[in-house]
Amino acid sequence: MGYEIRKEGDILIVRVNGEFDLHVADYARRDIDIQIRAQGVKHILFDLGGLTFIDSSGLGVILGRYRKVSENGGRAAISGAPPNIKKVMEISGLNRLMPFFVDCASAMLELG
Amino acid sequence: MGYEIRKEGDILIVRVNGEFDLHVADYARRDIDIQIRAQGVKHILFDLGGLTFIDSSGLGVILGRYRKVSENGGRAAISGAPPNIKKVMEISGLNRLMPFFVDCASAMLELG
Amino acid sequence: MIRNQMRLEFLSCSENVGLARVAVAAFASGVDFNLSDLEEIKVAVSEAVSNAMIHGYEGATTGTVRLSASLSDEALEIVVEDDGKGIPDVEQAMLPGTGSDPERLGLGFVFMKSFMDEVDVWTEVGKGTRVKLLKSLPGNGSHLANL
Amino acid sequence: MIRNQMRLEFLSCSENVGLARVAVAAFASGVDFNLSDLEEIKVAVSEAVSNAMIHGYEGATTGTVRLSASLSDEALEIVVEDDGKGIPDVEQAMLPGTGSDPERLGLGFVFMKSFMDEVDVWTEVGKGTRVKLLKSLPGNGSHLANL
Ligand SMILES: Nc1ncnc2c1ncn2[C@@H]1O[C@H](COP(=O)(O)OP(=O)(O)O)[C@@H](O)[C@H]1O
Ligand SMILES: Nc1ncnc2c1ncn2[C@@H]1O[C@H](COP(=O)(O)OP(=O)(O)O)[C@@H](O)[C@H]1O
Repeated sequence: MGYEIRKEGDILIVRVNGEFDLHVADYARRDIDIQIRAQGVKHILFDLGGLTFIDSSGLGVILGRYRKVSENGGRAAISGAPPNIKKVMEISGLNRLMPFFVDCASAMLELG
Repeated sequence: MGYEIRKEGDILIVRVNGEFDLHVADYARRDIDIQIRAQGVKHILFDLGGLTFIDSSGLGVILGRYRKVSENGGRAAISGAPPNIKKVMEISGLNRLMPFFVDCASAMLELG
Repeated sequence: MIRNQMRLEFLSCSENVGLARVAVAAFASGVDFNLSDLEEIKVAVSEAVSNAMIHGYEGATTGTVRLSASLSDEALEIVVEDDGKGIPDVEQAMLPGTGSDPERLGLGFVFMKSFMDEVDVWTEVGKGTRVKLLKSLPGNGSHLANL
Repeated sequence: MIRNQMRLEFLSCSENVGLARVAVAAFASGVDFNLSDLEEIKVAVSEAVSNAMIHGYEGATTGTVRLSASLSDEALEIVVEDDGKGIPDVEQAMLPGTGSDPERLGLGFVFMKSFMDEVDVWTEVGKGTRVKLLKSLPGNGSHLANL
């Protein structure tokens, strides 16, 4: 449950576990934005390997962070999304805005 | 979920998986009694290795079958009960009526 | 102060016992109960709801069972209610092994009492039964509630 | 014919969105929906309940959200209701990306419509909103319901 935020080079890696809904969204949005500023990162990677559920509140957080880093010339990516999560993301069109990678390592290679 | 009933020698082995509550109890009671008669078994073994929950409705089914086989000189045993299940059984005193075994094989040795 | 609250109403068919357990577990998931506390709460809820179905409505699946849960800073309080036949002698009913059905252990109330910090019953014959189950929050002196 | 029925009421705080999902999933577990159907139902419920909290009650945690579910031989019907601010223009609100909040996708209704067989909204400004979500049971011609 919950999420972990860490920095590698100029990438902020956000791992979200469990259910990414309204309840998690409110906290996650705030914490990620604080870290983007504090860590001075350029890109953001959402590691969704431990995610079991997402709805439009969770997707909204991802989209909002995508916009934020894009404004500063950075990029956003998704890694490890399980099939059911990927499906919801595809309906939302988020997959047309940012690339999906099978795992964290290959996403890092691309962003880094 | 649910339960499986099979026969080995003169032992009826009932494996209950998932949650053993009122809903499962009604069906399980009937099916086990049918099989005790049909298979002409003497002893009964409840294999609880896949159980995640039990309450007094589930325990009632076990106690009732214990009584049934006892009346005909048979014995009843429990195997593989996870710690949380064992705790509930101990409060019920069922552990003073029938032996507990770590797994199905050792229970079979004892009953057989 | 009430921190959260829910009410759940369902038909008295046995598949809904699991629904009641799952709802209470989800409701209590915000509290740092340990796994074994949560297990015990589930057993207590299961007993109260099963009693409403088996005894209150005598197995009829058309009755309504009401469950409410509220969370304060001190405790989780769960109330299970039926409009069934009621209990003529509550004291006697709460003793172990005094149930009416040989296929039942007569341990429902015993489990509720061993697993919760407080169990209260209101009942009226022909009207229904209301069982209140209280569990003190971790670090809230649950030993005191047992006095 | 109604096979099962439940009603759940809870406070409009965001931790209860999970409670609503879990209760509906447990309620629907008797039906042989496949895993992906169940996932989709959970997303739809999550959207309707989140909307009641964010938009209906504008984030206040003291409102009450009511959810009811009933199961017939043909379909699972879920109704999510709030006594919040209501929607002035439903048709417009149901279009993708027309939400008021830049942090939201405006896809709540789009998800409900893609994942359920029927979505109906009743609303009155200043009174509240009621969203009915219907999912046909497997083998019950869910393709027809989409016509
Ligand atoms: N909701 C209820 N409505 C009517 N009678 C009840 C109710 N709950 C309990 N009882 C009575 O109290 C007795 C003891 O209940 P309990 O300790 O749960 O044991 P059991 O359910 O195994 O009989 C029951 O046998 C029943 O007669
Ligand atoms: N229960 C509700 N009460 C009031 N307004 C609502 C409710 N549900 C939806 N709305 C309105 O409809 C719009 C579209 O909703 P939706 O498609 O879920 O997108 P989002 O929630 O991302 O904005 C919302 O922005 C809101 O203005």
